[in-house]
Amino acid sequence: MNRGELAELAEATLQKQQACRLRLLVCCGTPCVAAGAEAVVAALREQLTRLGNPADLELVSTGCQGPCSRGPLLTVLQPDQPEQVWEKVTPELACTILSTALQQQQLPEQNLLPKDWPFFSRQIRLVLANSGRIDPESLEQYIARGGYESLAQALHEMSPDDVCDGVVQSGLRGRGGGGYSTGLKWQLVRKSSGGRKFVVANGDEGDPGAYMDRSLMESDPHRILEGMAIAGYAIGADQGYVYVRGEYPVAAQRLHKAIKDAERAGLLGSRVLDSSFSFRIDIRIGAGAFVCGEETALLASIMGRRGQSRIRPPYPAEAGLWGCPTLINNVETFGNIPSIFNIGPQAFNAIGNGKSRGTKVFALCGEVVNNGLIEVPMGISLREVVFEIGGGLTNGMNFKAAQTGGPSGGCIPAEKLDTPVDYENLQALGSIMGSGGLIVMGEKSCMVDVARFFMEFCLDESCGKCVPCRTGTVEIYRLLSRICNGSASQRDLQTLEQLCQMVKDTSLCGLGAAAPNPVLSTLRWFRQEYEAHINDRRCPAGVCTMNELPLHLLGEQLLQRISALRCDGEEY
Amino acid sequence: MSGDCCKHTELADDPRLKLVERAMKRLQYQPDALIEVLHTAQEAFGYLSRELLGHVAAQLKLPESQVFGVATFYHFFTLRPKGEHSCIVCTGTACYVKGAGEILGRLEQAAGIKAGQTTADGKLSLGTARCLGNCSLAPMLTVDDVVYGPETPDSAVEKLHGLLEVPHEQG
Amino acid sequence: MSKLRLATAWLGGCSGCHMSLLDLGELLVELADRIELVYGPLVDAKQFPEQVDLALIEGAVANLENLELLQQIRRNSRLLVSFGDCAITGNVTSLRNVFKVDDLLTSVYQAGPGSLPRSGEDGDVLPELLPRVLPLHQVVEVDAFIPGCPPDPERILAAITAVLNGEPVMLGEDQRTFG
Amino acid sequence: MPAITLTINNELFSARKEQTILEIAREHGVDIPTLCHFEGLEAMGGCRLCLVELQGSPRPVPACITKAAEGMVVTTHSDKLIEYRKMLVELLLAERTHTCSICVQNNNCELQALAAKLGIDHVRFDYLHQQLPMDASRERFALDHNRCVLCLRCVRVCDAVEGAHTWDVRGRGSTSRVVADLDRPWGSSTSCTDCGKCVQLCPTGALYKKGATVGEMKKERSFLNRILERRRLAAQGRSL
Repeated sequence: MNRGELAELAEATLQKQQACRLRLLVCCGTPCVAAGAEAVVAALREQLTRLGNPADLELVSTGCQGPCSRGPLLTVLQPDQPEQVWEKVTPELACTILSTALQQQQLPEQNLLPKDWPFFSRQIRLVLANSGRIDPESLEQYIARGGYESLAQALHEMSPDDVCDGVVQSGLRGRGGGGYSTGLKWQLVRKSSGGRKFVVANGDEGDPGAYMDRSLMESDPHRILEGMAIAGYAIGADQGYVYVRGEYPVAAQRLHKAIKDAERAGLLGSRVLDSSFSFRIDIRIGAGAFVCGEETALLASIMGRRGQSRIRPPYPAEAGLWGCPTLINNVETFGNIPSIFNIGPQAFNAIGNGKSRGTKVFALCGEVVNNGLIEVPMGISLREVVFEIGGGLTNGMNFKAAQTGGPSGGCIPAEKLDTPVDYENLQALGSIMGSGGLIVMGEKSCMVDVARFFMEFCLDESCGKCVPCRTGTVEIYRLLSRICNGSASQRDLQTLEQLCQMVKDTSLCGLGAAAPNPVLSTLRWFRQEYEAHINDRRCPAGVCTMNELPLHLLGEQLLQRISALRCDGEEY
Repeated sequence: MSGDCCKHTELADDPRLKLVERAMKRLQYQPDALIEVLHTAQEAFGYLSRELLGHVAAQLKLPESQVFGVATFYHFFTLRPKGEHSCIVCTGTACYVKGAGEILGRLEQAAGIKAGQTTADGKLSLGTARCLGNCSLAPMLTVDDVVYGPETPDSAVEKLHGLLEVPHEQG
Repeated sequence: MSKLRLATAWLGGCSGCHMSLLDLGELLVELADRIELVYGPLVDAKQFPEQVDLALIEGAVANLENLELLQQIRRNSRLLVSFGDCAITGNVTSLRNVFKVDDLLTSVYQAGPGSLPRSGEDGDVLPELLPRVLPLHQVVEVDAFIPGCPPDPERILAAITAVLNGEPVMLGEDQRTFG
Repeated sequence: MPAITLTINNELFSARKEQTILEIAREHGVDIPTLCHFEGLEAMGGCRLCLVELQGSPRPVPACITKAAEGMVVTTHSDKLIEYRKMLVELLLAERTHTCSICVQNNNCELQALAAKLGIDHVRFDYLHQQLPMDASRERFALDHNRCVLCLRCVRVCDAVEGAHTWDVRGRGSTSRVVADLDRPWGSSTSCTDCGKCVQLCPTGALYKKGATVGEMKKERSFLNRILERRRLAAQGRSL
């Protein structure tokens, strides 16, 4: 395929879509499927078959449309009419919608989401522009929405340096959590000397409570491939790897198909879009290790080894896969790239706050009414996210904290709800942007127990190479357990703080260094809860049970816990 | 090398080994392909036995201890046969906030095993997962890879009972 | 000048630290001018006295009796010193921590060559074992530590001398080793 | 080899560019504690005891790996570093069962000596008391996991010097454990050459020679020193 053919295909597909008098988009993201989306699709398919599958009626199984807790979702598109979205759709409702639409009658209002619903209207969708709008397995539909046009533009109109400069100008920063300037990283790898270079997309989304990357890979796989190909052109690489978390088999399948389709269409492989640029992408499946989100551990894992971090420098930009310069970005970062060149770096840069430009995808979950996947401009306030987009807390609960950044992040208290959400402001609050998990907690959550929950995660996910992370996390967990069961002293609290500081300062990689963050941030904003456990032997949230002689039993429980953490029954 | 792999006649005759062999061949016996090969092997056999690991080590010309180290580093790989059915409770943050702990406790009680274990009759493996990425369904679980949520302790136990009562053939 | 009121106690340990104390030999005679031994296995005192200046506690906290005595000692002593490795680390006494108490009692008194204490008496004969053996500082505040299994007499002397001189107990590098 | 100057503890030193901070410090008699490090083996940076403060660096860096650079300002001993090192060794003492009094390596143990040197007279963390096995199936040597500090000197020397790669690590995090081959008893290992290098490099009583009395339990490293020295120099691009 050359550039002209790409444009033709886009035009043709688009015309076909516009000629439809009715387009039915059924969300087939996992939550909607769990809620019964497949029955909805089957019912609609049956009815269409009965009608003789007219060419001007289209049924599309899309990726995630967003408000996941309200599935199954059905979006209806009719020419010259605003789009309409129904929630909690049953097969019957879907069929009624279809038949009334065909008879050009008033569509049913039952379960119809309001037109100006803040969940949709407050979002800016760049990365998620196609999510929920296209069939993730259809290359044509991606192309019809301008897909691969950015790649074509880069290959035919720009030099690799221009591309790097464009990314710098856009102000894009790493969406995996680090927040390093993506453009500068690209320039660094571009300048690195070395025979071969590699592009790696990190899709090992390990944060508990985050599923942006999974959703993106499942809903719009070509976007990631396109972003990677642009990166490959910019840095001078001919090979890329997508590292997909093992828990996401659907994402891997979709990416696999997307790669095959793109190769067949000449959008990947040798001589991409009839240029001299060649780029291949392979998938690597993770095998269940959070630490592989750390870039040096990720590289070790791609090379078939234990996913253990190593000391930097040398940075992967100088010596990564097999010692060659390697660019590693999160899949969401790559997902931003086509948008940057679609709307132009300046326009991208115009969105955002301070040094944080563009948008960020969040998985808004926990005790919030509207659970789901959202994309918001950087700098939006937490209050807007939780109370307007999220619709407030479930069951009229009071807001207690929002947890961002997963096990490396922290909890933001109610008094900081008006803080703009961006890299710098979250860091100033002792949390991090992280990959985008945003868990809302109400008064029923005990913050000491929350810290303990994350520490249990960290001690299980530590790779074991360095002492502070391997053993420090275990001892922090024990101290927290002791506070939770009411057997801790003030001195334990002091030891906890010292230990956290030490683990933060001395751990080998980012995982260990960030492991104490949930403790430090809850200590900072919710110290009174720690004090209540210690001084009054009372859990204000009513979560923890105070124990009489627990200290002596702690060790045993802990070791049982550690061996029980593995889901495969292996014992150590 | 080839002599080593045929020591275990049982394994050598196993038709499932062909799938593993094919994967290794496709990956050109690159030592770097170890994790890919282990994925294929586990898919084919359900778990990674010592013999199987030894065979892979020999074929990829890797030290046995290194193969063992990789296989035990990743939580995805298991060195023991799994139960006929599996129930995985998600313990990600959203599920935790919404009460996954209670659900897990009730399931452990109902099944008579701890998370990470398989019942004595080999019917059920109960496990936990760090986050299955279905946070909007929190608290959620999977039963034989089908996603369910949001769950209550009662509804979860009900699913477990339903699973264990299904006759063999239909399970 | 009033004498330093010294108490020693023997919790879950082998009494080796006390033997090492006796190994001070004739130095003990010299110390006797400045020290009054008010409690311990070497003196005939039934109750732990009040207003003790220095308590050297050997052994780990292994049972309820140890626990109660230690708490009493802490209440009545100005300086409490963990005396020897068992008191500081749990040492040999804590090697049972990998077993459950019930299994332990079964294997010692029933499965092994020993015999079970007669019923009715077991409560008196055998104080209830704690689920885990603990070093002293995990139970009460400890002011100083004299490591060693047993600590050399020189270490003990250094510690006592420091207290007599009103200085903090700080052993040198060669006197700090465990084992 | 280009020469550079750097400041360590307020003193100016000149050094070669490829040297690590640790090498330079030791050459000049500045004592930085280490445990996993062993001259001639590839540095791992796992024990974190050699962390030093580097002007301009937000976090301490490991001296064993960090290469010296012109104008570097290094502090090897500050109150914070000393406290961190103490805590790290305390964590190691608490992690497994290092009961010195009944250890074959008593008085000849690097961990024990480090603890004494750092002024550790008690451990403020909970002892984990993990129940780990011993492996005495090999004729001449034995392995006691309870004494292991996971410094991985054994793994590294077996792979890089002996070329056998008998040892590796199973599991991860606090469940990590050194294994021979496919976690078989060491005695039935088919790759082990019985060379004993791992035993001699082990800093604690985890790997030891059977049959020797406690008094004879000094590690014998002289036969290894030449090999490791050659490797060390080779790594620096020089030859003997």
